[in-house]
Amino acid sequence: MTGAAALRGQFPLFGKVPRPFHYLDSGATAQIHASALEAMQAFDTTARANVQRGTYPLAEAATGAFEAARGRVRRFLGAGPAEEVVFTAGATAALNLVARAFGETLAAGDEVVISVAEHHSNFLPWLQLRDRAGIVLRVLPVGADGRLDLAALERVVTARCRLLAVTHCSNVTGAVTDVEAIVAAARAVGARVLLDGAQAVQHGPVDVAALGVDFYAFSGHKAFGPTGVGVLWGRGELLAGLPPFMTGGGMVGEASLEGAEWLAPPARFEAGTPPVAAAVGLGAVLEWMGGLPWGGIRAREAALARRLLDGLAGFPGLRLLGPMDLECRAPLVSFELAGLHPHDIAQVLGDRGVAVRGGHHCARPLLAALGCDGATRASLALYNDEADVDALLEGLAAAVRILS
Amino acid sequence: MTGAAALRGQFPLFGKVPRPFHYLDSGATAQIHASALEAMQAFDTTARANVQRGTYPLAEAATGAFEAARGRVRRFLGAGPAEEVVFTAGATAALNLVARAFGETLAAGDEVVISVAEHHSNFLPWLQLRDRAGIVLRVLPVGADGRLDLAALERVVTARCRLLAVTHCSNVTGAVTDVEAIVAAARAVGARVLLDGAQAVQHGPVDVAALGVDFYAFSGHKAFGPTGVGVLWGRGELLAGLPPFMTGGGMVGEASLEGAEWLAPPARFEAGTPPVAAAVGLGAVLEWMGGLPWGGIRAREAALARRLLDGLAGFPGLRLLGPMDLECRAPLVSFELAGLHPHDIAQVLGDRGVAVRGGHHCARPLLAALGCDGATRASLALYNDEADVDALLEGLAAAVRILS
Amino acid sequence: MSEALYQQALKALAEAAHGAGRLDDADARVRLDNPLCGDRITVHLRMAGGRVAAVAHETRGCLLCRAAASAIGRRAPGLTPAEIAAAAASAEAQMAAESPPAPAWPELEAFRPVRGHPSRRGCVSLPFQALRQALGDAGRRT
Amino acid sequence: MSEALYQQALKALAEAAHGAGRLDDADARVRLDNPLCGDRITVHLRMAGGRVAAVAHETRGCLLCRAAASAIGRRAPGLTPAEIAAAAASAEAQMAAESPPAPAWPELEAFRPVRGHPSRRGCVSLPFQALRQALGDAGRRT
Ligand SMILES: Cc1ncc(COP(=O)(O)O)c(C=O)c1O
Ligand SMILES: Cc1ncc(COP(=O)(O)O)c(C=O)c1O
Repeated sequence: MTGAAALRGQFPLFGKVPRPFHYLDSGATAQIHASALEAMQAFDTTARANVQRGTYPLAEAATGAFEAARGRVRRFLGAGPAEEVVFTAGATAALNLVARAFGETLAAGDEVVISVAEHHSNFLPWLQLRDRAGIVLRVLPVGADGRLDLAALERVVTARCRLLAVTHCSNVTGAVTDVEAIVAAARAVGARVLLDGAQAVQHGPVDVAALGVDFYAFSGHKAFGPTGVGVLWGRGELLAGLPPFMTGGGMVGEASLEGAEWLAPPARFEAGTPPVAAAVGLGAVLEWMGGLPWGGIRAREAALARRLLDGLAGFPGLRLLGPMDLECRAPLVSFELAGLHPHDIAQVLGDRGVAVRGGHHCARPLLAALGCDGATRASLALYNDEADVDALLEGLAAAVRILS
Repeated sequence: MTGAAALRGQFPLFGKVPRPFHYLDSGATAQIHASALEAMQAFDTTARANVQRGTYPLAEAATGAFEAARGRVRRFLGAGPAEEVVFTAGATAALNLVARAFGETLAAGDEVVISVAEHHSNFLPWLQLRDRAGIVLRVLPVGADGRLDLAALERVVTARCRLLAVTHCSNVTGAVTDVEAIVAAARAVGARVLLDGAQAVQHGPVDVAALGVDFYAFSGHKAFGPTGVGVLWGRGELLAGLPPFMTGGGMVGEASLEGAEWLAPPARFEAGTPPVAAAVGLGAVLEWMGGLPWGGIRAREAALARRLLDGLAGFPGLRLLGPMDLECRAPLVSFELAGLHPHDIAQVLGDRGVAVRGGHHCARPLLAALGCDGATRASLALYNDEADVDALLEGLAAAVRILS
Repeated sequence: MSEALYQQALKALAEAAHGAGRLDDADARVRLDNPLCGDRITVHLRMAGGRVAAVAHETRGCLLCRAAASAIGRRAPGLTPAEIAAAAASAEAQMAAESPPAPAWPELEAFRPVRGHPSRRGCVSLPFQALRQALGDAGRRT
Repeated sequence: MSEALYQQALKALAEAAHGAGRLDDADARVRLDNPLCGDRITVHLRMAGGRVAAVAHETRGCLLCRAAASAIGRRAPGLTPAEIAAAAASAEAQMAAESPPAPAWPELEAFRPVRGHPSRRGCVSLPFQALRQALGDAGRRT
């Protein structure tokens, strides 16, 4: 029972919102799976207590649920020890954590490489670091189809490079990064690799060991899980060498005016009471995802993306962003339509029950590089089907009529 | 229907966990009220979408729910415009935000005053700032009863003081801060005041305008709301003058390698997708709290605290921490019992269904100042009653028997 | 629903683009962004005798934003700052009230259907905000 | 339940505080904190011929922690690092397994009821961790 309809039935929202409803905005926030809702509800009503230090049975249950969630994230990521999994408030918080904590280990003149395709959440923290600490920020360009220009790696990655921080998958073009090439370039100069996985995780489990990266960041809400939780995974020996980012309760041993002894990871990076219920919800949904037949789901997602790309190509004046080869793109399609503003398009579609997003998608440098003022984006997930794609195409025809 | 039993009935967990169950650890995490659970469930199943930029009806509903929650927090705090309310991941995140953002406006030699009674979450961020930026950290001492030594204000608050960051209520002694004296001392030298309200909000709505402070921080999970969300309130003109803390999507206008234009608050301080569902849940529960008869509830809480203090006083070798005057203490009682370790006490109590916490309560400087290695803490909330207090006292007698 | 929002009057107003362009001899120039969608307007303003002498705008935006800018281009010249403020308030009222009072300018009626779409109000407000800021700047200069 | 955990044998072991104190001529000294509860132990170790010659400990902790330290004070002298490692593993097994193998030291049986209380395992482990770290340090020195 893993067709789109059966899967959709496991997402309570689809049974509750007025129809027609074609949700094509999972790249912004995916809908939440029942397993996450149930796990959070169960936690909050049978095991809720602070996870730090309690010895009574409820507190042991809470700590147990929280640490079990950590183990589930570990499995989803194909990571080593669960201690390498840090719960954060989201992908943005995870990326800021690396920029601050790893950033503190850099000296002026050290270099960080990002790509022009980064989401603002993996761009601005490095810009801040550049302006604060005097590191050099180098930017890998993209080709006309939005894919990272790997030929430029040689030029951009120098001996002073300490980190390559790039997206696993672009939220605008859907282009999937050739991680092997990135890792090879990094290893050649002894640099580390951070992948922003925010757009990758909703398309199946990840294998950080096989990818060979050093840090991996993502958000729960884009992986069919709760808002308010995210993950930073990092190699144990690397995390152990980083200073904390935020400080507070739960991440320190001795603490006095003379100084503080930071605890080992992951506690060192989880100051304050963590988003416990959301972490438990995320653990549940990742466990569910781990049991899905991803080969079939990915093939179905790709077929839908093909249908969408083909349908869009028929619109006069329409420009498709991103690579046309579905081998190297996630099922996410952004486009420009001459003379029509993305917000007006999204409005007309929204009024017809088709949820898409228009704008710059928090990726202004990329839009500038592609010479695009703003784009309309449809992002597909495992619960979408042909009817969703067709509704979008019909709605777009209507938008052309209504708006011109 | 606002007796303890009727109120308890509105907290689903009490109907589900095995009895006997006497929850006396609300200072660590309060139980969650049905209104928060229902609001989150409703959001996640009927209004879930990203709150940034969407124009389709679901996205409008999501943004509407999120901003309505902001308005509810505003009302709970007696604050001015809703734009002064920043959603964070928790109190710790809110305090780190101020330490970093306000911290960036300070120069070496500028002074920040904290008290020795601070929770690590309002201590370590300032210690970090001191070590990073060369500010001078001055510490207001406490008297033997744990109350801030206001007589020392004159000495500690100098002309170089830029901020007093103190707790509204201690999580160890329950001592409630004389905010008027703090604000007066700050105003005299043109300094700002930050209150850590983490332990205050579960005892009723706050009035930041009447308090006269500049920043106020608290966590949802200690106010009968969800984990994973907190609030920083700040005066509009102050927030407008601060740089961002974290950066990423949703908090920037133009963004390129040349630089970035930060949005106005609150967006400037809410990088990335916020904890939307949790914020909505928090809004619901604060609205519910706003309708409760706090005069009566506070009197009941104080009477219970009195009963607890009196009962504990009868134990040989027991040392009570904190002020004995219930006018200036929250219903939260920590104690030491000669020869018995707090964790063993908490264990025996926990096994008998009485949930208390033992240890240093993330307040090592305070415990050191009070000459205390560790304490057992019972913290009361509106759902507690005499039976809870009596169970604690009986359990403590048993602990003495079992452990000696 | 979309048909109501994107009625002929609105589209025609946007297409007309009254006042599109620049003023080389402006007393004030204000650039405003709608950060949520990246729309951007630059308003150029010249005053004379306490009234708008000339207004021009460079607008990159959706139909709603362009229509509002166009309405301004058509109606603002000759008005006092108080009259502009009243028109801006009237535009807001068209978008907010169930049965709003008659609009200050006939063009503003085209914004009534925005009421069902709170996320789009900012598109209409942006040109008015820019104009009012320009009026303020020009006022401070004289 | 608590009565089972805090049985007489455990309390007596903690009270006995075998090995409490310091060694002035230690080959290695290791201080470990249990950050979650603030408990702290300092283990002092002297080796001779690849075996523990003497061990002492300063312990601030709960009954479980003190009992574990006391067991070490009583049993560790004369043992090899491998035997200590086996005892540490045996202590963990007592706390983890439903029907654990016979303990390496008779005292370790007192830790069986900890099984129901995962949050307390660290209290028992702390002294063993400190001792093993001290063995490591002493080993590196020779
Ligand atoms: C590629 C990418 N990175 C990072 C983020 C930030 O994620 P969040 O907003 O959940 O922190 C997003 C989501 O908008 C994204 O698409
Ligand atoms: C006084 C005080 N401040 C700050 C905090 C930190 O709150 P949180 O852990 O929810 O971030 C706490 C809670 O432990 C507290 O009691």
